[in-house]
Amino acid sequence: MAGLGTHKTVETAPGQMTYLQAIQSGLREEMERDESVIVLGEDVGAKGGVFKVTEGLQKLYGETRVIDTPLAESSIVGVAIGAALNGLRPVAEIQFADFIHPAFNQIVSEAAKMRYRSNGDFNVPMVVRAPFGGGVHGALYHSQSVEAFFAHVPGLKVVVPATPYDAKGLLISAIRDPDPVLFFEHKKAYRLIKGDVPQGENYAVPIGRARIAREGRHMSVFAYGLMLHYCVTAADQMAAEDGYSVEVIDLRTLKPLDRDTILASARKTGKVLVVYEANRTGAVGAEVAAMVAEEAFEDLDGPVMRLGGPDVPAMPFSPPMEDFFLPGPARILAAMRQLAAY
Amino acid sequence: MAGLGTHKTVETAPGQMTYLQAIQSGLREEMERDESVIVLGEDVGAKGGVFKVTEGLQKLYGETRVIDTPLAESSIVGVAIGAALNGLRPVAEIQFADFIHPAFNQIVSEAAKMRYRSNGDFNVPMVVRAPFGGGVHGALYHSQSVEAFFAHVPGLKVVVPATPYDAKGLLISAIRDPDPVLFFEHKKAYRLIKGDVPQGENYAVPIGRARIAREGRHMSVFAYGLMLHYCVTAADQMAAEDGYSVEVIDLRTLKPLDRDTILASARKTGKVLVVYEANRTGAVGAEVAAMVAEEAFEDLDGPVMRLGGPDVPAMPFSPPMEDFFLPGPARILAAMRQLAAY
Amino acid sequence: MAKAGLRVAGTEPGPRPEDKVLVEMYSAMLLARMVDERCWLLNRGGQAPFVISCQGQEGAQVGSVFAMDRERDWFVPYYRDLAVVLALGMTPEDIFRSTMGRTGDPNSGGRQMPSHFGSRKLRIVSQGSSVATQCLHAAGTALASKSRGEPVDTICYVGEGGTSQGDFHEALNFASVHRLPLVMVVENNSYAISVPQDLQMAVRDVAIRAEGYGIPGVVVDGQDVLAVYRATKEAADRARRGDGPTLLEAKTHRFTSHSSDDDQRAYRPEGEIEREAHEDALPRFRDELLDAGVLDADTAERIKAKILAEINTATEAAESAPYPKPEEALLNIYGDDPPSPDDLRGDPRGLPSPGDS
Amino acid sequence: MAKAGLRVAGTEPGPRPEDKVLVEMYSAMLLARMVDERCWLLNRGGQAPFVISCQGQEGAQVGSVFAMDRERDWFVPYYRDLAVVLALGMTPEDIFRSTMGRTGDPNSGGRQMPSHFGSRKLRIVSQGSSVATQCLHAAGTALASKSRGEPVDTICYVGEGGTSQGDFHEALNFASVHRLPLVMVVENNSYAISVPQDLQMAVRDVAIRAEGYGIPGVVVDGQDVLAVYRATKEAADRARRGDGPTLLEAKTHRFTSHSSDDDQRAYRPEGEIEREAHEDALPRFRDELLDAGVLDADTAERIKAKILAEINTATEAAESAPYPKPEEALLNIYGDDPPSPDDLRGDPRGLPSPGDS
Ligand SMILES: Cc1ncc(C[n+]2csc(CCOP(=O)(O)OP(=O)(O)O)c2C)c(N)n1
Ligand SMILES: Cc1ncc(C[n+]2csc(CCOP(=O)(O)OP(=O)(O)O)c2C)c(N)n1
Ligand SMILES: [Mg+2]
Ligand SMILES: [Mg+2]
Repeated sequence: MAGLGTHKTVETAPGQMTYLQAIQSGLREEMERDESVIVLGEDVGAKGGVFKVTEGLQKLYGETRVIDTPLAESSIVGVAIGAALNGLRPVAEIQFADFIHPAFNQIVSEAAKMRYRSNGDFNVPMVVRAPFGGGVHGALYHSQSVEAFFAHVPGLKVVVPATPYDAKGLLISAIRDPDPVLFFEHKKAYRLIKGDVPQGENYAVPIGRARIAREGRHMSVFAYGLMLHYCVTAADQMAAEDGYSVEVIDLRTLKPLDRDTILASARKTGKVLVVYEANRTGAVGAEVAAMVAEEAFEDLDGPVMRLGGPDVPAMPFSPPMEDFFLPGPARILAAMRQLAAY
Repeated sequence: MAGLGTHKTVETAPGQMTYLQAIQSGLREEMERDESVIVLGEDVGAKGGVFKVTEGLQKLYGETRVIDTPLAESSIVGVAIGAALNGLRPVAEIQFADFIHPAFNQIVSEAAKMRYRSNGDFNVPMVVRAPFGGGVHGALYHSQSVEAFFAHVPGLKVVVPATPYDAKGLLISAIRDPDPVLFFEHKKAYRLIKGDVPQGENYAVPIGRARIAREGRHMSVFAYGLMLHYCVTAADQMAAEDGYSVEVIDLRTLKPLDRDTILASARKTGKVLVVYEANRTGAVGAEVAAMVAEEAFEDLDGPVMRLGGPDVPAMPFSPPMEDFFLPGPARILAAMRQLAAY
Repeated sequence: MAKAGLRVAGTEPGPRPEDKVLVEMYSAMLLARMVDERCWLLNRGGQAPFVISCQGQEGAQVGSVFAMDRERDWFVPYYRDLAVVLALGMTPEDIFRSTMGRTGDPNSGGRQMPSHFGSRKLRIVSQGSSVATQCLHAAGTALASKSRGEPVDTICYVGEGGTSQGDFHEALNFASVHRLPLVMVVENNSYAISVPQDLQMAVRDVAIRAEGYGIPGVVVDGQDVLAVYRATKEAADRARRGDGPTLLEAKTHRFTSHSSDDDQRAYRPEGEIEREAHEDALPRFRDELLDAGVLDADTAERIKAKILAEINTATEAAESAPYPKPEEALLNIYGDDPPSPDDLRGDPRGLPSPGDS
Repeated sequence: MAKAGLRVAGTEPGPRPEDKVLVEMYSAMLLARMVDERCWLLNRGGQAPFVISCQGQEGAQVGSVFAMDRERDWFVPYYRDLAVVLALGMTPEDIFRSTMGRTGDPNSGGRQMPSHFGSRKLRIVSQGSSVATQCLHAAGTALASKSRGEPVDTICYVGEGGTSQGDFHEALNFASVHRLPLVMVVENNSYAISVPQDLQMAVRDVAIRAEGYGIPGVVVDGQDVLAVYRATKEAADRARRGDGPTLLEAKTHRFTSHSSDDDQRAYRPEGEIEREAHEDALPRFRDELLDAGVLDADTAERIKAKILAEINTATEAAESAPYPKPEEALLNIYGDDPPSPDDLRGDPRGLPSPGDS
């Protein structure tokens, strides 16, 4: 998979980091700051992870804190849960989000319900990191967007950063969070997306707050991950070519959703488009649309539109079919224009 | 759990069956008709299942066709997939829907994607049956509604019958279906719900079609499973007390949703309420609401309302908390009145 | 370092608790039996919708838990382990409150079904219902103890049916690769609800799987309390020394149906229940102590009377305890700024709460 | 009936294929090696974004597949098993079309990454990427064959890393309880991407786990083609007789990095790669056949030349094959009335399709 797992050195301007570097620095700083933070997963040690996110950590913190696990996701998460119950703050890596499913029972039945079922006696301060998303020729099992499965589960938090700044700040918040957080990193963003990150500064971005990525007046577009960038591109073009002002909201946290920010923007513009890469039906975008249709109905002056990945099992390998699956700026622009014309 | 797993003999009028009896008769008839149909799961043989759904089948069809499996859901589904690839039509039982998660990877990564990934060369004619839903003092792990996880997955079909007639007819369709079907049976309905089922007649109810359970003019209410019955009760009361005409639609199939029936009813009444027992956020009800808000927007004259289970990890054991969780007729009626008053 | 492979334990001599402790162990077993019997009464009386029993397995449970450091070690029991949690300090009243879903249930505040044990104070990891998931949590608590260099073990309990789950395998594999201080106890009562052992596995002794993980496997007569004590002590000491996990299989019996929802007469072979009833660890241990002069008939009687009185008081206290309030269902979902009821209700505009279904 | 427990196989004499077949086996190994090498060329040339290799493991693959009934049995390979599928009848052109995501890829029509094999015609069960899930499918195909009383085996392949998954355990347990006609082959190349065997399991021979399921476990030198053939034949015959599954571990080597996305020099110990290179089943088998007079140098040369010519033609044909059309992404989701593109598009109102990202 071109760029998938291969380590290219990337140029970044001073003060800038790639999305990948930002995650690395957040992880390193938290391990430095708090020795109860450990990292475990497949190939995270000697190899530094297939995407090199954990590169160098084992040298720095040893094999007790950076553990190459056996090839078994249920054990990665299940052991992390037990370790979290006994004083550690595990950051578990699932090599690809597509392979989180063997751990589904441990995440959904155990981690998510531990605090509730023990009436607050136990909690699970654990982060599960996983690269998700397509556009890297990863085919059916290295391209999936699985966030909707977890955003339905009370007791979990689900975070998807789009920018390097948020990637670092949200990871730091996730590690300090007293409850299980699923942290999905867009694998195409790792080296593609660069941005300002205050050097040598340890900062936290709060979980549960969306961000206005681009102010606008006539339409609200909600997105996250790689799609957020495509939406901004399309919005700029819409402004330039149609003189139409689109507000783009980076959801950042999918569980819990930032209801106030979402509804405020929807009420302000009256037109809503939700863009995502996951299979269209039953995704998080459906919840955003339903929330708007229920609570901002009075202010809507157009149908609540969704542009998602098609309802096919997953993103195919062959380039034409992969492109067919993945929404891109032109297609997003077309959707914006269609809604604007309403 | 009162009634959970305990076998009460139930009175039914001639021509009537309980929901449970209807499932039993559909299963038996298909096993009789097609010897490639097998049943496998925990306690399905000698004991006849904890709810007695498979009672007597092992005596009739032997241990080769009715298999008591080891206690491992991933193997129940994974073995069923392999058997389906090699000419059998397995009906796998998951003892409680809450325990389907260890098999999540086999269902979502394997069964759902087999036809697609092999470009149509292989398919998986398998049914996974599981009792779901609350109200039987089953507490956190014997009350869950998990349908949303699977309704998001292309390649799967998800069926939830509400009536004995549909339970039998839809199970027969599911067993004959060339693709994997998740068949969720409401455990509180097993002995509570009775209805007409043509004696000794083998009939199929098509997957993918909703049913108008109660005609109405002023509001559309979408539901499935046990909630369907509560909605009809509330709708009757609404008619009697408020002279207000509510249409109640039994969705019956959650994947694929019956878009035509849903949109037709929404356009007709202009007011939509979706009622379900699953955790409110990110459930199938969100998809129904989003679909309506996107495709029937012009005809709406009120917000698209949802009444779901609260976003707490699962249904508690203690009766007051269990009642708090489960929507009931009075609460549904209140929601209808609130929407009607809009 | 420990030798991998299967051994049958119990016959050889070994450490034996002092007399005082032996009597404590007997009392713990009797207490568990009598509390369990009371739960069935509550069930028949309609005050408890569900009961799942420890009866028949008290010997394996008490013998193993007394071999651990009850002040420091971590305990990961499953729903059968009433005798384990009582031996660790849960009270009959705790159990009855939980059985009737009343306030003050220390396990779950009335949220979980009975016998889903948990207590941070007692280092008993909270259990859900999903069989065998706890095996991985136990590897995790052991990993944390080891990473801090503490001389603390974790002991985990699972049924022989639970050994079929992938999580059981993954737990033993992870624990053995990292030589974790873990004692994995399989309470083999030869049934998983109705499924007999020969449909659960193709081996007679599941402990033989230890060899596949390069760790010691031990089979012990679970009805022989002291044999279980010795075998567990040996495994616990080995773990504390840093020599890694042990798979310990205790052969035991399930005297009751799987639960109050099951009727085992439907699937148990003719005469088996009666045969097994003769292998009850409770009278067997009592007679051992009487023969050894560690216990005399009067003391035995006094112990029983004292327990009965305690159980009666506890039952009344629990019966008169209130149910949790409906809205308590909204608490303890997240730790930080708990979401307001309004966020959590099925409907955000504050419909009347249910209670009518 | 078969004895459970571990055995080291290969040294003892046993059935040996006739000369003609031996040459076929050698050709199959050479074909796999040369097709694999060509895939790497395509990768470097930018025509193939991803390659994952069989190099080093051809002996274990060809030795085992030739011991099966290639006309009747079921085959459940994983992504390393290029030599298995070529031996079963896939062609170099099939492989190259799949490697470049072109139409006519028989495995997935260009949907899956290369080396995700599948063919109903050849009874090769379609593979996804999720490691070890196939072990359960193999138990399922074996169950179906047995339930119809057919004399048909299933052979399943998995890496030693895959043995850590719960599904591996559940598959062996299910297959042993039901005495299914299954041969479970572990290709142990001692690495799972970068993770060495000692971090994957605490045992030297994973085949030792067989005893924990009451089935035979066999360790064989995977670089010794005929030893693999004999060990597999014995297991296959046993399965066909109704005596149940066998766990067969073939010790082998991974000559390349895990895949084209990996660089094993980062984690392999000094000199290990070079040492392993001397244990190549391909020249070893060729020399055996030369010594035995089964093969002569000229024939060997002719075979090689013939394969090279075939590979060149196949490469050209595949390179000139078109990509699938974008809309083909919408086909083969369900069998009955395939949903219309309109239902399936990201947006139901038929926006322009993407292709711009
Ligand atoms: C994952 C999962 N599957 C199924 C069940 C239903 N169930 C509860 S207990 C049980 C049998 C357990 O048998 P065993 O492990 O031998 O323990 P025992 O009850 O005999 O002590 C089953 C099947 C469950 N709780 N969890
Ligand atoms: C469930 C799952 N987890 C992780 C991965 C990523 N992955 C692909 S191959 C591999 C290593 C497999 O090692 P092994 O089983 O020994 O087979 P080998 O590649 O050595 O032949 C990993 C971790 C995956 N494909 N599936
Ligand atoms: Mg048991
Ligand atoms: Mg390997």
